[in-house]
Amino acid sequence: MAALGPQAERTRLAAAGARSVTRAAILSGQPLKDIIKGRIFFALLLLALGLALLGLAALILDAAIDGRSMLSLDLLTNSASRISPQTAGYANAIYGTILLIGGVLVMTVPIGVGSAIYLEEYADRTKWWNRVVELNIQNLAAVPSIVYGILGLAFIVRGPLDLGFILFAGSITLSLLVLPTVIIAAREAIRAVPPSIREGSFALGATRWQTVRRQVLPAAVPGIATGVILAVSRAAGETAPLLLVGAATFVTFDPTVFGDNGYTALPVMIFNNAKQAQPEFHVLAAAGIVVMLGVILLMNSFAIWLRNRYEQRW
Amino acid sequence: MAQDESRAESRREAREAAAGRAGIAVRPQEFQAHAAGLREKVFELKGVGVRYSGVAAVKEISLDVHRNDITALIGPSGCGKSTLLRCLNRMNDLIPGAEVEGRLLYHGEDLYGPSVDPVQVRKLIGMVFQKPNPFPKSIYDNVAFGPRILGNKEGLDQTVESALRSAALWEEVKDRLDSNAFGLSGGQQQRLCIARCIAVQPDTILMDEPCSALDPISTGKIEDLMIELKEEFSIVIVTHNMQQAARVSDRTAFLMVELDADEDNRWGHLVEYDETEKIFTNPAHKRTEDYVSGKVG
Amino acid sequence: MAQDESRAESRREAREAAAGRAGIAVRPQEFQAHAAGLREKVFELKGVGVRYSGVAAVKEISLDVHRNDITALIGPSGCGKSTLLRCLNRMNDLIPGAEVEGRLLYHGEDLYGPSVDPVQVRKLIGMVFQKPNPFPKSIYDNVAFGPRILGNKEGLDQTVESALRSAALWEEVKDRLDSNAFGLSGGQQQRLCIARCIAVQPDTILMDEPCSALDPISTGKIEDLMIELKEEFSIVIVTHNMQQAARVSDRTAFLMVELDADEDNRWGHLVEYDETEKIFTNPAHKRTEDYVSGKVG
Amino acid sequence: MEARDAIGASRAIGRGGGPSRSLQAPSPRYGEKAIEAMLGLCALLSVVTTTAIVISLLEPSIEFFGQVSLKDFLFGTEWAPTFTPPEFGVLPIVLATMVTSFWGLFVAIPLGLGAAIYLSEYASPRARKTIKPTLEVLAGVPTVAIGFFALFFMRPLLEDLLPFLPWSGPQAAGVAGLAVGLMIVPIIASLSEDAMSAVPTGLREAAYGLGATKMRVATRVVFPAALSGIVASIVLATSRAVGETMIVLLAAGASPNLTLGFTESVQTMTAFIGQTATGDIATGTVTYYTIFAVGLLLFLMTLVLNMISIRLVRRFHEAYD
Amino acid sequence: GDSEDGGGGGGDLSGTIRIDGSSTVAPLSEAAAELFQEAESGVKVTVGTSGTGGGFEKFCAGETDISDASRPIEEDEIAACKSNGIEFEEVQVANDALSVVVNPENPVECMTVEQVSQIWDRGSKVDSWGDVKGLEADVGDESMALYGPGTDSGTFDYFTEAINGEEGVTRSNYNNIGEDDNGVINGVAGDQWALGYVPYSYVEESAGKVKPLQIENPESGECVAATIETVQDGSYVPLGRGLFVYPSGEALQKQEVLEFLTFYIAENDPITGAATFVPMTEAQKEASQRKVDSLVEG
Ligand SMILES: Nc1ncnc2c1ncn2[C@@H]1O[C@H](COP(=O)(O)OP(=O)(O)OP(=O)(O)O)[C@@H](O)[C@H]1O
Ligand SMILES: Nc1ncnc2c1ncn2[C@@H]1O[C@H](COP(=O)(O)OP(=O)(O)OP(=O)(O)O)[C@@H](O)[C@H]1O
Ligand SMILES: [Mg+2]
Ligand SMILES: [Mg+2]
Repeated sequence: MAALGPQAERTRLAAAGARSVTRAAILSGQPLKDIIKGRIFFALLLLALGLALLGLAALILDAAIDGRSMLSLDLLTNSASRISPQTAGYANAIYGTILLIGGVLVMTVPIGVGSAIYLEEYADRTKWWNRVVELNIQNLAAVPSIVYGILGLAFIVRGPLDLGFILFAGSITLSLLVLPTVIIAAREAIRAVPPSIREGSFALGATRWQTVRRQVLPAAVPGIATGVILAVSRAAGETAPLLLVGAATFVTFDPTVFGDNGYTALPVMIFNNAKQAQPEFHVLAAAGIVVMLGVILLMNSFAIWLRNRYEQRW
Repeated sequence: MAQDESRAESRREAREAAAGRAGIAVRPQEFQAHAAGLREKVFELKGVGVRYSGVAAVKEISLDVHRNDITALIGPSGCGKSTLLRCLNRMNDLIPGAEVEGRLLYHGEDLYGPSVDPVQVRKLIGMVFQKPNPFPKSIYDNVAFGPRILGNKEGLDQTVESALRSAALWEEVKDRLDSNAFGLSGGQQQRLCIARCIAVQPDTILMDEPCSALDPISTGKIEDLMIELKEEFSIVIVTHNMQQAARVSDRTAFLMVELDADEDNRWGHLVEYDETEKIFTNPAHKRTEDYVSGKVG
Repeated sequence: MAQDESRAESRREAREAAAGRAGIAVRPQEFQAHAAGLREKVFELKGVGVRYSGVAAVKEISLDVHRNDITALIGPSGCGKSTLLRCLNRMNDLIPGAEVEGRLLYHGEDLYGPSVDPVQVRKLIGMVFQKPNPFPKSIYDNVAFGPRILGNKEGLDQTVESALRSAALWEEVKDRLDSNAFGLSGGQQQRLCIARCIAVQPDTILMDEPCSALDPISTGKIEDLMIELKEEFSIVIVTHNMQQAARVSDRTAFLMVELDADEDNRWGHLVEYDETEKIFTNPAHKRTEDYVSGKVG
Repeated sequence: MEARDAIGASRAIGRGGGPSRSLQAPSPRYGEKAIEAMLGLCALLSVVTTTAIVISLLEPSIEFFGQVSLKDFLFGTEWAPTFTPPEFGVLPIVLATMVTSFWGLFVAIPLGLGAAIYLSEYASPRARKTIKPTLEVLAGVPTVAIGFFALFFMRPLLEDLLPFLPWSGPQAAGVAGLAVGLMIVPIIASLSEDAMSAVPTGLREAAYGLGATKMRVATRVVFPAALSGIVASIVLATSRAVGETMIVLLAAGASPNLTLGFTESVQTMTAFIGQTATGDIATGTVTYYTIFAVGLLLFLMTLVLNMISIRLVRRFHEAYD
Repeated sequence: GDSEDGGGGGGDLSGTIRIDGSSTVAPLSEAAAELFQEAESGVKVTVGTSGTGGGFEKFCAGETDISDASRPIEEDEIAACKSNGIEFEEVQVANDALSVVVNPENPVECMTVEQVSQIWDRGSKVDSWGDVKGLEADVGDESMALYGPGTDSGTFDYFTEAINGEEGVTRSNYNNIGEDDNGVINGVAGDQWALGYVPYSYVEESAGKVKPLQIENPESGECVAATIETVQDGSYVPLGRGLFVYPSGEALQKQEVLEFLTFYIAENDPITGAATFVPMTEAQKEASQRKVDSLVEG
């Protein structure tokens, strides 16, 4: 050490100085204020999330507790009953909801995906009409469901289509209601397919439709399916527009799609039961909510499973 | 190497067989005379320019691409190499707002003529991209995609096998043709993309920085492959790697960014186009020399 | 140049003032003796390795980075240059599943020691990324971001100006400090990112392929800037451009991908680390020579 | 030369199908055009829907405004279309809609954004993968269920928690609003999370690289950069809140009071429509047409909201790309 | 099992019967439908609740067979039916009563129509018990919260007409409960000094949560509580009323509809019992059956 010249000595000193500064700096940690702020912020975030989840949990629990005395399989197999609400069930309403939703699927999937494909793959965005269509879809997604009910009443049940108060009219109304959501979700799924896949296909001499049909769509299916299920589960829970397009409340047989002898749906029945004077019906309504939540949860879980199972990571 | 040669040989034989009639002589290697004037031209570009939404990206490019050559496009980032390459098989048609000007002949025919069908063009002129972009399907389906959409469903297995052999990938994947292409390494994926391209039997292959995402070993394999493939196809390759251009290409075009006086507009233009050796050892322009010697860029 | 020197001078003075206590001698330029053994070390890496979700990306890297040097990391794509660089300011902490092993000393202090705060580390060790990543804010706010979060709100205008001057950007933007940073060209954006980094007065700057997205003119400007900045900072730069490494760096580390027997695993390791001139003219290893001469990669 | 021609021929035959180097399309591809037309028609259906909505609202509304002046409708402060004599001042129900939406947003914005920031910046990928869909389930809960939950669970709970408020009656604008908030939390959380996740990692890294803490990165970099998406999510949630029927019908009541009170019973626009359209009102009366006039106003309100949001999103967006 | 009374269908009928209209009457029609279907499993009966107005709209368009109504059909609706050639008859199917309810803790037991009207009339200034003139019990001057059902309901129309003299005439500043009449019960149950009005059945089912007030009969001057007897014998005035269904002449040509209505009238006691309404008297039943028969004859 002693052999070191003065220059080297100065270098060593400087290094030691820098080191001590650094040491202090990296060990000192952040100012306490920052740490506290960060902790509080994090706690608030957790609180926000927790409250939101708590709301969901409370909702489910509340319904389950209120309806617990009626929670049994009978709920799924028995018909509505005015005489003995204790043994009443939602069989026909569930069946009606299934038919309604089936109709929604049959209509929204091709039309929604078709629209999404058109907008994403074909439409030239420099053309004003395509922009109008896009804008229009965004607007429709925000239109209140009750307004769709009015539309359904004026245009589908009566007016131009004049279908009458049949289940199919309800299906169409709900389809129109969720179509914008389905289109938006499908567009997102299609957009998530990287352009390189399209380029690869075009470069092999595939036409546009071949590219869409063989590459883009298969890759977008999980995303589309998820979007569709989430949209459809919203349709399944809608009450207000169905009231307007004439879902009857007391039906003791399984409805048909085109039959003009009335139909009902699960949320409509729940609503109706809850309004009754007799407390037995209130229990029935709570039990119905549990059934409804079960259906929604099932559909959502399926969507999530689909997403996690088939999601393509690019 | 001996093995490679015999592989190439067998491939050539396969082609001869496919040619169908024995009377046609398949051109032996030796005839690839380098007398430029006489050589068959695949592309002739005359004052080609491209605009994106009205803004010029490249301007006034004139050059000829010869058959069974590897032609390299080099130049700094943003000089329009990819843009130019994508004109050659009308991939630019897919970009809204892209316009091509000038004349671009393909085997003497105007590639942008009114009766030309871009889909047909892309069948003849294949393309390999910078990032390997296999389809999210099995290896087999990736290669079979092209033949299938062309409606050539007969002898598909054979087509797939010979395409994979040509791309020097067969040995590595023959036991797992049904597994997903995403399970392959980057280099394998890129060779798969080349196989996919070969399977539609194009006339010309365009490659846009095919090795830039790959490790040196994969890169080496693909370079070897290119040299093999040029017996059969004409190849245009974009690369940012000058060593690569020097290693594989026959002719090299050097593009550069031009700025106008107030630096508001910039576009790519062709500085020099010549035999690769000339470009790298004795370029005609100072800017080329600066670039290839690493002084800029 | 005289102007530049005086600018550098004044900056140095500012730092000396900032050093706070007069007792610490700030090393003058002349002392940058190249006697490696004696030079002050900024980083000392001893058998550093990184794993992503258990899979090794780089292994067993040992090297020393010296003060006021530009140290270049070169190597083929995927060899772990970025990974290694991101260890140096604990950016890897942000990637879930990333683990660092080995010893990594910064000014003699264990950078991964239990009481070290990564946030604090990143204040001292700035970083510039491959793609210019200005915030979607005004030019001024971009540069002021760092000082603001550090709570240094006094003399902000001055800090911003001097940072922009240091990044050789002041003249170009002084009239539009309030306009959005996205309106700048790529090269200007990258210099803005450098200015933003300088504004927090780091000790060391890490740069990950800072020019790969830029045109040659912008690249030239940033290279000049780096050489200027090294008077004040230590710089570690990753580049895929060997010419760039040769032009700007003092020392160069060459990393390479290693494959295990069955090609299933690959990781980066350090082949050679030496003075830049040595690496490029007379490397000790064959693989380095192949790489720098363009035989592979 | 001969040799070359021969090769050309060989390739032509080798390729098998059609004339070899022809650049013309082998067929006119009518199928492609037909498909494009069909897809275009699908997209057009949405325009038809809008037109139908406008017509079905406009026709009876014109009838309505033949009997009630636009001025009385828009600026009247008393809403009693079923009373004798009737009053058609729409302000009370518009205000009620705003009040319930306000309370909805009051809970949903902090909860939704908090959850979104947590999910995008703090949660591990695995946590995000389970929590986000769970939240989305909340978006699918039938609103009837939420309505009853508000009426029978939240209302008593809130009275216990906030006994100093002037509670009266089972229905309260504020409670209904909070329940609406519960419904729209997932919309804000999920869409804002999408927007924040879409912020390029580069920006985050830049901020971390400058020594920013996680909170600063979230609040100073990610949040502002995702603002357009966040605003969009909030506006969509607002139109859902404005358009929500069952919750307010059950939990806010049907008293068209012109009030801002938290505990007061109010009637919103949707509640009016939902109730009156299924009530005992004879069709063809002015009262009946009122439903459509209110529907039209509601439609226009959500339309304006949405247009504003699209504007905002576009403005912000231009700055980032 | 009561099919012998209903005309001896013996379960061999088939077809569908569509009923729609008032949600007040719906429970009755539902109970009738359910009991009828037990006997005639081949017949599908559906009951909708589009409201009286909505029900008549469909009915007069020929879309339903029977319309439930909690108020008599209006001129416009009659005209609509006429123009579509729909013949109909008003058939009473039950008695109903409205109850004015207060909290069980409230000492008041009886009110006069004038007092109720004082509280509920248009522009009423009553907002505490002290404002109500002539109450027999001393209730001090506690402030009075008011609850009433949705203004689109038959209950509202009936109450305002009976108490304030004209349909729709009422004060407007009260808690309008809207869709669910249980809201009135819960509101009054939760506030010692609240007052509201609801259909009788909601009081019946409320299990003592609220107390129905007696109403002083304007003629006899006696306080009358709402019971089956008082409603049936007409002493619970003016808040007793009949509930009606409107069958169409065309529908009555169908055997199953005729059988159903006959069943509805004959089995009135169990039906009204299930729906907690007041059953018809024998005389009322006969009158109803006569109307049905006359419509069948045309
Ligand atoms: N789709 C596009 N729309 C608008 N401008 C574009 C588009 N594609 C490229 N450009 C512009 O055209 C110019 C040339 O781009 P191009 O991608 O062809 O460069 P390049 O030489 O391939 O660069 P690199 O080496 O980075 O790939 C650039 O200025 C680029 O910004
Ligand atoms: N976040 C990550 N998770 C998992 N693996 C990663 C991650 N980032 C990098 N890797 C892997 O680590 C290895 C080294 O990657 P790195 O980005 O450091 O290479 P590089 O030398 O910077 O390459 P390039 O020149 O392409 O930037 C690669 O195999 C890469 O796939
Ligand atoms: Mg490119
Ligand atoms: Mg890297």
